Amino acid sequence: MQKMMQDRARELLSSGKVDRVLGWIEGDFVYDVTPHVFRENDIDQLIYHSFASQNLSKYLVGETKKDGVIAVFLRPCDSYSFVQLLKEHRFDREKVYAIAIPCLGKVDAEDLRAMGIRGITGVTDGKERIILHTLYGDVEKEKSEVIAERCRKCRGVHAPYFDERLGEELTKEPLTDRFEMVEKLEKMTAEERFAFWQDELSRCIRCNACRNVCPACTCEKCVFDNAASGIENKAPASSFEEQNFHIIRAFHVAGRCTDCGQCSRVCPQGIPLHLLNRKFIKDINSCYGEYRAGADLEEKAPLNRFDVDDCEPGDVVGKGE
Amino acid sequence: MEQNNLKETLLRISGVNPRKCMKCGKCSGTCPSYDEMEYHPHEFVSMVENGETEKLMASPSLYRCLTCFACVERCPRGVQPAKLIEAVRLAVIRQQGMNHLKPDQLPDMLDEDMPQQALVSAMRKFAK
Amino acid sequence: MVFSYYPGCTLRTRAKELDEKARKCAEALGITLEEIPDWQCCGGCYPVASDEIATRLSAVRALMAAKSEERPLVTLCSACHNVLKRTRHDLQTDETFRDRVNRYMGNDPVYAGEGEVIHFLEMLRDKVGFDTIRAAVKNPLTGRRIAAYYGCLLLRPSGVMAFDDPENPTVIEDFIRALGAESVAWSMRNECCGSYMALEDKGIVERKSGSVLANAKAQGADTVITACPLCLYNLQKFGGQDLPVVYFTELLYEALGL
Amino acid sequence: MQVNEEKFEPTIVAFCCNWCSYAGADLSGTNRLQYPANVKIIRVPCSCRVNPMFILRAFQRGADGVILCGCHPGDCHYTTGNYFTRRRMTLLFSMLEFLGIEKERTRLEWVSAAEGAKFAATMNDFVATVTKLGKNRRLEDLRCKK
Amino acid sequence: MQRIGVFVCWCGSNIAATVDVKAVAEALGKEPGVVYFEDYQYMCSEEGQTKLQNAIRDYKLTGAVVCSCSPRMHEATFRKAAAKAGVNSFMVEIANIREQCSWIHKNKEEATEKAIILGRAAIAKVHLNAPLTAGESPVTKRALVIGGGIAGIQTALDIADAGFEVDIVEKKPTIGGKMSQIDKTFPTLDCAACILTPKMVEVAQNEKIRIFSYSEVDKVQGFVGNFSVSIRRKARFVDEVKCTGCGLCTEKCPQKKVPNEFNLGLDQRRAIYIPFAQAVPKVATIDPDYCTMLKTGKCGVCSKICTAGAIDYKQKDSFIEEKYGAIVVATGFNPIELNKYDEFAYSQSPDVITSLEFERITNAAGPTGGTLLRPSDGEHPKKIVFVQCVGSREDGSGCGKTYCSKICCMYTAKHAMLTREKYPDTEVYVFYIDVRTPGKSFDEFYRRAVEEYGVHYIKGMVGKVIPQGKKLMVRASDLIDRKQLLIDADLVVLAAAIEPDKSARPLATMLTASMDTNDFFTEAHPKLRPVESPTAGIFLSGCCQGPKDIPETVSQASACAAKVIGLLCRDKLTGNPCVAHSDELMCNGCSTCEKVCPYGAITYQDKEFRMPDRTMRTRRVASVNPAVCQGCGACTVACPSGAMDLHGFSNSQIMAEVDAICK
Repeated sequence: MQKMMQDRARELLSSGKVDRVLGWIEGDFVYDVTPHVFRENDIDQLIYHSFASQNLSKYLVGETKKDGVIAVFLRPCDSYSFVQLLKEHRFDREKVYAIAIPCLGKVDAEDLRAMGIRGITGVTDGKERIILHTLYGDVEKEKSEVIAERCRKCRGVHAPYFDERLGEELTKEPLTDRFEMVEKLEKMTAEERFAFWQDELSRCIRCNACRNVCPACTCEKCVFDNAASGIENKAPASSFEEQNFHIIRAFHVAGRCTDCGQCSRVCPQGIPLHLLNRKFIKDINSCYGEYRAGADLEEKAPLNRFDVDDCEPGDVVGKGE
Repeated sequence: MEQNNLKETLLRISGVNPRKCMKCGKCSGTCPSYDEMEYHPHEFVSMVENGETEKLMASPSLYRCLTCFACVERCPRGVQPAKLIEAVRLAVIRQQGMNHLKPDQLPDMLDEDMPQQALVSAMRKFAK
Repeated sequence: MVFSYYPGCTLRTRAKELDEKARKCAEALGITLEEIPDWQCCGGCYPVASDEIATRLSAVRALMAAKSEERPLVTLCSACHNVLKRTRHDLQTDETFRDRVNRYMGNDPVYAGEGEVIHFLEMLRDKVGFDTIRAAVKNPLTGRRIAAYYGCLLLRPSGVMAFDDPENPTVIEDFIRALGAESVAWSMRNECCGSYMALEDKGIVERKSGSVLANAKAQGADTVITACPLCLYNLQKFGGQDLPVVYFTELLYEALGL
Repeated sequence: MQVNEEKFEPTIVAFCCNWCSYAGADLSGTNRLQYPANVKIIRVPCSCRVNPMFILRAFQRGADGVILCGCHPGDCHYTTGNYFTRRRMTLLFSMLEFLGIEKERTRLEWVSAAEGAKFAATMNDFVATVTKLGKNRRLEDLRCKK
Repeated sequence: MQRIGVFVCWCGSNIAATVDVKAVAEALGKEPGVVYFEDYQYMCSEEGQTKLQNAIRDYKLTGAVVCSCSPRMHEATFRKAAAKAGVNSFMVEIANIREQCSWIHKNKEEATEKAIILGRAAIAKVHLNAPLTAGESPVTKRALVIGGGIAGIQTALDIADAGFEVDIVEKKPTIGGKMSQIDKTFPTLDCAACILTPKMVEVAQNEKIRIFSYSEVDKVQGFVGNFSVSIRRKARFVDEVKCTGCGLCTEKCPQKKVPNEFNLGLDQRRAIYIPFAQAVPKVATIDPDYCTMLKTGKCGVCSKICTAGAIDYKQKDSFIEEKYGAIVVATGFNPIELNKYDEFAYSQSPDVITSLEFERITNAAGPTGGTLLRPSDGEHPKKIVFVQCVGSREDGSGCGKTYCSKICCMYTAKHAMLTREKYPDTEVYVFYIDVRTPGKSFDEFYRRAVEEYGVHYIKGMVGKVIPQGKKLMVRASDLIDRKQLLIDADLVVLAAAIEPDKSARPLATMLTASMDTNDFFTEAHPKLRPVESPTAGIFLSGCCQGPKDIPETVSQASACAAKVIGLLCRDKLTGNPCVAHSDELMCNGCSTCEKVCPYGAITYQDKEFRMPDRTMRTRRVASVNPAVCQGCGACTVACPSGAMDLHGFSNSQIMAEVDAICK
């Protein structure tokens, strides 16, 4: 796959069809992958394996401000963000060449470490299995055992939108119910829920990693950085302050969040921020019908439309208990 | 039973709100039993509302309603007079010894062609 | 097609023609009517007071029996039909009634009026189709002028019965035309015949049935058909007209050439 | 805990739309219909002007309950504003509950300009409900101290 | 830092009895930025306003807080006074300490404390207030009237008389509306055609008025003073200019079996037709549903005999784009369908008719030439029963209307009276629930029907109509005599409820004008602004707003015209300055705000921006048209970046109020 992508990228660059290629590059370690803009000279370094976790869509917001056309590789789940951004006019479609690629399932080094797999030097991706080469020898695993939580609950069956496809389209069924944890929380008492979130959110150090990685958080200037907004708040004044930030952030991306799970992936404190987004998704689905952000360019987002006989807040709030 | 309580019970078990009535008289205009009755469907509604239930309970009109539901169907305000008449009738026959039809009266009323349905319905309407 | 069937007590005794002919016609139309086991009398007349629970239980049992077969429950007698449909409706919409019934009967799981109740006529209209019947007619009743008598129980209350337009129904008229006869337009077809008054005040019944049949006669009917044994009895006995009144199934039986 | 408090007076913030609910509040005044002084009204042009940020801010600053009143669905002065409000608040209130903030502390009510009595009754009920819940203790210690 | 003055009003004893006004003034005087405070008996009085103005001058105030009655009462008063003294109106805020404080609380201590908090919130807001000035927009001096009935005609004539251009859009081939179908008008009994047709001619001849008949409004854009409307002119297959209205084609067309809608289907017309003799414009129209030529390509009779060469089978719908300053809705009413009222046997007997059908039967230009004859057999009815309130005043759960249709009592009295006058041997019964005749000479009219003409008015309702032989047996109650009646009538006339025309609902959506649950347009204020829609620039004329008789419709139509003229007279419109605005530097251009704006006030444009690194960049940003924006604020919450804010109710202002209350 990686080879196929390199070849195609080279072709596109040399033909002049695109000027740059957005892909992934390895750092010092195999699992230390970052997004990178390639040109003809460094295209050999383009990699694609299970550690290439980042959703590249968001980088288009910045990249398309430059001249020339950029090619981008999109897994199915990433392409939902791509469509959502396109729908919000966040980048110039003319300047992007979208290449759909199949997903290998994303693996986080943190998770592997927790399983006792250390010293990783390389990785070989199979369809169902994965071989991790380590300083202590190879470890072979079922993919489903090691992939990230967000991938275990993947709904990305096929890309909704692209210019061309590389590799075969995979057909994947969602593996488990993604609302399991939300439901579990809903069943708790208010006290327990509060304790849960106080415990989680009080760890927030306001590093803004969640905001930076989120493909829906692309505001020119975040409302929390804006003195005129009346809620400017750059550092955590208190843990409730954090709740405020995270609730507002979740509210701002409600109906726009593609449930890519990047927010939780990058959180250095391991706060399960995606649960906030999933709570909104769950409520939206149950109140206003199934909706998937980024599945369609035209459909109005649930918060931008209404039905005259929508439910009242009282009909929904309190259902969990 | 005290008047007010009785009225409340009648309204509760019938589910009728007599205040919805605008006194158009369509129920009585359509009632097939009108000429057989002393008090007519619209009067049941206003008399219950006015607390004149005793007069109604003593009236043979109670046993002249055919439960044909024409008044219910055609009422422009959704008042359902037939349900109120039934409620008043129940208030009477539920009292000790107040059955309107008694089993020993029956043999004289029957003929051999009469369907069970008539007998069963009448007993259900007029006796407890 | 197989349906559950609730005959009702009158059809077992005084209204045998209604029942027997219906079964035979159904058979001829490729329908099996499976009588539900151990049914009891529906009570004949629906108790409308909200606190009447016990009097509605036999209907609940019939509904539950049909539900366990997972087939629509077909009725033939207008009265049974009225009672069953209304019981079902109240189970579905009246929470207090539903709770009390289920507690009384010790139901687990709770029965909330699931399952379909249809009248034989609705079965002909919606499940068989009048076109099929028209095709099955061997002995068209050409030239006959038939008046459809609905009475009260099939139509009212319309919100619950959802049988047809309560003031301008067409199902029996369509049925008559499917048999090749002419349907008479008359508007006393949904007025009361006098009902259970037959027991204690025959005078009322004479006046009511009399005006019904007078209207049918004046509008040129040669036969009146009905689905209700009590209507049939009242009209025949007290209608005071030289006008035959028969069950609709008898007419169907004749037209199908059985 | 709450038993010890002699008389707990909750702080209630009420957002009222200018066209219906604020006028309804005025009407309950004109008719001298009483409701507790705990309720302080903030006038907004339409219920759809109320940003979730305002509600969070109120809780953050010490409010014990927040109520939002708008025109009845279908009667919005701006035709559709309250429909958006309804969706937003449905999601927000559900989220607050998800975070452990009792659902009784938030409320959305439709009060028309003619419903002075409903306004007063709603406020009486809301204040009673929040009083019963007690101080918004959950957030007290975490509140941003100014 | 603002220099704020605080003014606490006693409102006589209305406030002062429950709130310690002196304590409030003193407490607020200690708030930061407050440089002056005062309390006074009646702030709204001449004297009170002068106090405000003097303080502004003497203490160089930049803003003021008046603690008084509801801003809905006197906000405008104080703002105007402040402006006269040189402080921008929008620097004045009101703390409502009467309706929302002194009037609802009994405990003086509590009320005083609350008044102080409300005052603080207002002060906090004023600190963040900025002077606002309203934007201006030009006015297109032309009006559009939608609907060509008597309401539309009267409005159009009055506007044109004031010297403005008016276009009438009428979906039928002719203007005239329901009034053209009516025979006589109550209470004077002059013939409808005699008073209507001259007005129709006047419309046709007025140089300021254009009639687009057989046309519909297709699209509406823009805002008060600046609407642009697309009008669909349906193909009538006849050249309007060439057609002389001679009517030869309507006599020779071989397709004769078309139900004549003008006579409510009581007779038939041809496939090419002119609805009635006095039609305006008097131009033939081909009915494409029935024309043999259009359906099969074979016939062409009308084309052959038309000497003017006006027939054009190839005609297509065309569109006209026009600009208007004001739009008048005059879409009128229809009687409801009676198919759900078959206890009255409407669909079972041709002799059960609606009142409008009765009008046609008694109209000299109608299907019977004005002789009262039964539809079934053409005989004179000797006994007529009128039934009132059919479908009106119902509880709303069924198919009926909850409202009173208002006109039925009077027209039924008219029908009854005219019948008795022309045919004294005919017995007339009117069944009523109430007789409602408020109106000049109306009750006298109804009493005349009873006293002079001997119409039998019976309090009660008809329960069932039974066609039997040639008779209609009417079973009804007589509540006064406690009797059930059975009347052997020859004709039954049903006073069907009236409802707004079906075209009104989609039109309201196009106009963003609000409607009630019955599909009547809502007024900007039910008493004080009854002929305006809440949407600026949209005006209401006639039954589209509620049931009305002709005199009332004409008065409303003229009132509506006056409002339109008042608007068109102005060269510029001043808007509401409390509108949304977008901070272009923060705007993402994501289009979310546009999707929730009910007025289409937000558009997007690509703009060049100078970046911190001195490069130029083009970005898509939102811009709000202040003349269109009504200031609801829906967009401000939809905007994730907070770029969209609302003047006068900004995020920071509202949060300052929240802070002041929760402190």
